[in-house]
Amino acid sequence: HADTPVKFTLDWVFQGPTSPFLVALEKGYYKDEGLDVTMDPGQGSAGAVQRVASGAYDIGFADVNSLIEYNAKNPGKEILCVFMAYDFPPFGVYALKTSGIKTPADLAGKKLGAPVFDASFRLFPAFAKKVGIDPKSVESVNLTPQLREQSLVQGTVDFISGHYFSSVLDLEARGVKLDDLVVFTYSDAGMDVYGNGIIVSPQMAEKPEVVKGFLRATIKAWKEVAANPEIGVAAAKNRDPLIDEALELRRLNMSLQMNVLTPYVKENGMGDVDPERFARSIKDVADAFGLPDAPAPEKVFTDYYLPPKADRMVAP
Amino acid sequence: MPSPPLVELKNVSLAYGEGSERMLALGDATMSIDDGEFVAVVGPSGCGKSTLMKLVTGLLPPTGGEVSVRGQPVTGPIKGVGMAFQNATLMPWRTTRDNIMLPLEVVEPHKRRLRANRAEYIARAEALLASVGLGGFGDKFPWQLSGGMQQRSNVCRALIHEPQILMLDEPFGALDAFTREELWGIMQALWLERRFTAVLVTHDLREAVYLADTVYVMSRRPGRIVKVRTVDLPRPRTLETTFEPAFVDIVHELRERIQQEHAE
Amino acid sequence: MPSPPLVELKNVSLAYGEGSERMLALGDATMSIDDGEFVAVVGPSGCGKSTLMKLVTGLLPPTGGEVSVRGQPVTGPIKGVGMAFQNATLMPWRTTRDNIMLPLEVVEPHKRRLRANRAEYIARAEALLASVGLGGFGDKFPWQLSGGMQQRSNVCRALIHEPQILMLDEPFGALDAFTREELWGIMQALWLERRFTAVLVTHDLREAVYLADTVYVMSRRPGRIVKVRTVDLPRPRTLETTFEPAFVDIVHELRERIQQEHAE
Amino acid sequence: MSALQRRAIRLAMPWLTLLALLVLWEVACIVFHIPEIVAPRPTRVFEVVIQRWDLLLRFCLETLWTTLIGFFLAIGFGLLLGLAIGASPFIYSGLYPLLIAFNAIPKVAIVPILMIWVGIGALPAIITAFVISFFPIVVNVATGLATIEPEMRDLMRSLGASNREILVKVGIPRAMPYLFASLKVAATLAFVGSVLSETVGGNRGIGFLMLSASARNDSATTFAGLFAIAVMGVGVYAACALIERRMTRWAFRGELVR
Amino acid sequence: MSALQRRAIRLAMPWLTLLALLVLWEVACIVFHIPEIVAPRPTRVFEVVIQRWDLLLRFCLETLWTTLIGFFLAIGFGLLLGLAIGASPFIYSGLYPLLIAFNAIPKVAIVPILMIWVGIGALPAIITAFVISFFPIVVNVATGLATIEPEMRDLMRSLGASNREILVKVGIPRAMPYLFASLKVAATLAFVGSVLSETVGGNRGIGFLMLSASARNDSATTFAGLFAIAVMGVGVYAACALIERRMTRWAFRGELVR
Ligand SMILES: Nc1ncnc2c1ncn2[C@@H]1O[C@H](COP(=O)(O)OP(=O)(O)OP(=O)(O)O)[C@@H](O)[C@H]1O
Ligand SMILES: Nc1ncnc2c1ncn2[C@@H]1O[C@H](COP(=O)(O)OP(=O)(O)OP(=O)(O)O)[C@@H](O)[C@H]1O
Ligand SMILES: [Mg+2]
Ligand SMILES: [Mg+2]
Repeated sequence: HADTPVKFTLDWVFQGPTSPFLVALEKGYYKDEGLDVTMDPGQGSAGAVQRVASGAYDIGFADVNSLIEYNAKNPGKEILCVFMAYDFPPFGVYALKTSGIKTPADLAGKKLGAPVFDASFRLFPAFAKKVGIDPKSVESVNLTPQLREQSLVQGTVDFISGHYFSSVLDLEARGVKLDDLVVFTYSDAGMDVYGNGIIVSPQMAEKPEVVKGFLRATIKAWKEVAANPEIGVAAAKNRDPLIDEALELRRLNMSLQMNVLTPYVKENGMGDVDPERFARSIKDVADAFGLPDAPAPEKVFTDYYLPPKADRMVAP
Repeated sequence: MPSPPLVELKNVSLAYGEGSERMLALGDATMSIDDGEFVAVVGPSGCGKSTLMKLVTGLLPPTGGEVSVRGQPVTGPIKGVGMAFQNATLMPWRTTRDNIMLPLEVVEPHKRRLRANRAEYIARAEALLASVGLGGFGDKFPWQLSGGMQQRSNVCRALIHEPQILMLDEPFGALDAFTREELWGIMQALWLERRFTAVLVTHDLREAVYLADTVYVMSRRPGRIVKVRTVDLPRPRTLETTFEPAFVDIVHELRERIQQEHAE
Repeated sequence: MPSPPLVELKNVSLAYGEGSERMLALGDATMSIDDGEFVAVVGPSGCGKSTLMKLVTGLLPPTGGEVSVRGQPVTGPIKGVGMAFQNATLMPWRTTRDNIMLPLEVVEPHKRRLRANRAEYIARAEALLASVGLGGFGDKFPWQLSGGMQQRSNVCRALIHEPQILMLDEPFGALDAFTREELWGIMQALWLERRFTAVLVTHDLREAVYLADTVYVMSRRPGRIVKVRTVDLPRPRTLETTFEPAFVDIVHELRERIQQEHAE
Repeated sequence: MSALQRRAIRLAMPWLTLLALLVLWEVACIVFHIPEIVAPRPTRVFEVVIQRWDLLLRFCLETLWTTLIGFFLAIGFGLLLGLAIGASPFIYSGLYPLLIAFNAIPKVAIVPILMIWVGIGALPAIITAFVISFFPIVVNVATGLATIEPEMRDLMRSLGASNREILVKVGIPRAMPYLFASLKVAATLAFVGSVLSETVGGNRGIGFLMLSASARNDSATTFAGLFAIAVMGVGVYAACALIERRMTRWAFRGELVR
Repeated sequence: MSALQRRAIRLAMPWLTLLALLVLWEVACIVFHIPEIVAPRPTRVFEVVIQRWDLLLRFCLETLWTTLIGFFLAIGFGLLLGLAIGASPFIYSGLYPLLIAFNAIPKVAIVPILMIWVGIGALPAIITAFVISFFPIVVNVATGLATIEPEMRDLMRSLGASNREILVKVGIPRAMPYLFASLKVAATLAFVGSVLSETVGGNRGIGFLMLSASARNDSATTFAGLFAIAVMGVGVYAACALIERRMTRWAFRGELVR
């Protein structure tokens, strides 16, 4: 019989951190599960959520905080996250050492530049509260991703927000060493929100076999990539022949270390959430986004589709 | 019993523009044209002759009075007309041949027959062009023709579909005397053969008398019909006819009436 | 010693188009026009009269032979010309008055003086319009004028800047006999007063003889000058002159020469 | 049908079609259960418009004036360059291909670079509006000039007019109908340009408002922004059409559209 | 200057200006120490073009055919709608404002919604190219029709021609110079549209290539993509210009540009 077609959207272009999906596709793991997966790059997490919500895509890879916001605003039409990929978020803000910013408190009254749909930017108010500054004292400017790092270098803005593995590497490409940077990651500030996860459309949620198969195949690939990141980069290279392998390898390693293979994951396996922490993070997010009421955790995440813990131990 | 007139104008007036721009071009025209009659209209420049032509063919609705064709009041452009406008208005994107073949593409029954009988129609167009001295110019574009040549093409275009009513607005004004007189002959021959109804606007009184059964003289603007002169010279008329006293008399009579108009 | 000719054409020929499209419009024209001379050119339709006008004024470069003005070979449009083209080419975005005032905006010294003396120039334009019977039509747009009225405006535009060389290409073709004869008188009076050089293309031999000092007769296309006839009738000529035997003789002589051309 | 009735219908038509469209949209949303995030129902959008009236207006005005400045610059320079291209074969052959090349490039790719050069704010929005709306004007003016009847040119040349005079007295009036046709396109493109620039960077204008609304999954506000842009576009168009009727009446004297 | 020399200069001009521009750019990059990430030197871009020749070509072809399909659809429907608008005052007043409104809306805001409806791939690119290049054609064709000389219309009416016949025999040929003017604009916009759609979603075409290159900070490749689009734009323009010369020779008979 024919394979079940599945349309899958990423949150961004094909890069090292998302290469496990490509590995699974390339090595036929999805096919082995009876799935015919097509994979497209995306335009940010909000877009990925919209694509899945509208039914244009069955499964997506998106920032769970975006999902929380969507679900809060669309009660009764919730989209579920079925797999948490980034146990720790890659969120952070970055400034040049030369700007004189030393501690998070110095950010007050400064100018922040970031794309408005950037998750770090959206969560900045929560971060600001955590570090004890008034988010309103910070002037923010919308900058398309191509502009963000360049604007920091040129001094158009005082600091920027973004994914760690994007901004640090982009700044490096513009001649700014990690040593010249002041980095405040949100997790360092005690903001333990979650990062990206796999989300499924309501229609897809009704086909547990498909979702479960998709997760099994993905985890298998993730395990291989964690053990051997080069195969991830190779898969990305196959898909987009122009990428710089060395750079993507670094990006992938960064994301593996910081976001994926956290102590919690090493202990409990990849994909699940700590219920208590998750509930707390939903509150934080609802606060930062100014949502009237936070959705219940079970309206955002479910472990229903997850394979047994033993199968989810991805750390090498 | 005489047949009812083909075209009838009753106290027709026409004003261009509206409000303060309003200007009476045609004052009060009453005329009736019989089927198969050849009518000429003469009058000073700007008196409303071209306007009259447009009224007769239904291109313009009168502001006063009534125009009727075959007893029916005219509400839109009437059928079976071939009109040579005062300005040639040839289409610059068509060759001369294609320009004069335009009516064949629009007017029934030619429209229907054109595709199948293309060669025959092209031959007809070429013959017509040759008869007015434009043989070999079919492939030229109108803007490659001289003024007089454009005017002759314009006449060809009005003739090619053998209309029942032929309207000619100063058709030979840009031609030399000999070409012009030759075309009179051709026009008369055509008329004698087909007996269409024709209205000719001209400033050449000899032309009017040579070709027409009836000559209408119009007053200065706003135009009225001030004289109707029947020309009962026998047909076919020839260039010799134009030197006969009867002919010359009519020309003089008309000339005097216009002069009177002009002197006012 | 007679003054050297103002305009001189030596074996001038002109062909339009290139390659297989090439067509000789003007065969071999040789003529010389004196300063202050009134010249008329007659000939069959399509023989190259309008082409000749464009050659004389330098609008077209000849393909053969040489055109010189005041002894200088012509390389581009010459100065001090007023030209009434065969088609009126009035600008549809200007009122009639603004149309005939166009040369004042372009030609020195009027251009320089126009802004300061606007009222005076407008009066001049109005007077000119009135003299051709278009008084009160200055505010109309050209497309609101009849054919003959457009033609008269066209002549006004050629006159208003008092050019030294006046080129008239069938200027009165669309006018009735009386208006036309009136304009002959006006034209002659102007000429007598200002003694400009004029070239008139016409199909009306009486017009040619009435106005011109010299009449050139052209052959069929490709045009050549086949006859040059000096008209030595005394000035000012009047309408009575046109009935005098001397006048009629010249007209007949020209007529015969053209007929011969036509018969070929 | 009397002339008056015709006129009334003509005036009512745009509103009727608009209404029909909105009703259709509303019904489609309800019947097909279209999620609000994909396309909010018009009534929802109007709700937002009424609620956030002041906010929308403020952002709109920011966009409007940058757009208008860019648009006017485009008219000025477009006319000049169009005349130059129409008048000189060398400028034509030297510049036209480059202009085409530049215009085929999506401005999205250029605007970030522009912002690196000139910074963020109103200036890049003005420049983008200018750059994007400039080209249709050039093309149409140049075509208007190139299609001048040779008879008109001969007339001017016979008067000894210089090329510049021919351009001014014949070229420009003759190119007017072409110019106004292009202005309709240019006006809409100018809005596209300034809004584009606002979404790429900065924190002003309706583009920024729409982008941040869409980042918040607030699609009703995004659509309210779209509506606002559309309304402004129609406003500028109406102004152009009005001037067109006054300035090129001669060209429309025989309008099929009466 | 002989006619031959003139012609040679005319042919060389675009290349000369292009060369001048590139040299200027190169020099500016070196003199002002512009980092490659902001604007790579042209020589760098050409290096990339030569290195990645096959890849660029593949992506270009994908873009080219989607663009062309969209462009041809735009010509077809644009002509039809332009004729309808030019021919009927009711369609004119009913549709024109809506068209303007729609066109003032930045397509960036529409394309994601479009993709939700029709999915990702060539189809949204074709539709975007179509939608964006459609409007200039409509406007220009409608203007061409509206400025028909009344004399021509009278001539047709005197022959008893129907409105449709007037449209076909006079309207369409008369609107051709306007149509071709708009095609130059529409062709460039079609590229903007398809590339835009490719950057919004999908993994095909030069737009995707540029997006992923810019996400990698590989600005030389991004610019190589821009160059490629520009070249394709000029190619399509040249084709249009060629057909224009054949089909509207009558309108250009007195060209200022000789
Ligand atoms: N622009 C042009 N291109 C090609 N051929 C032309 C052009 N203008 C005129 N001709 C040709 O040149 C010849 C002479 O034309 P011209 O206009 O000089 O005649 P004309 O003597 O003024 O005739 P008419 O009395 O009919 O005005 C004609 O055969 C015409 O076809
Ligand atoms: N479209 C128009 N708009 C306004 N007025 C017009 C229009 N057409 C003609 N007129 C006016 O109507 C009057 C009569 O014009 P018409 O063209 O009928 O004259 P005509 O007798 O044909 O003159 P001619 O012998 O000069 O051709 C003129 O005074 C003219 O100004
Ligand atoms: Mg008339
Ligand atoms: Mg002539």
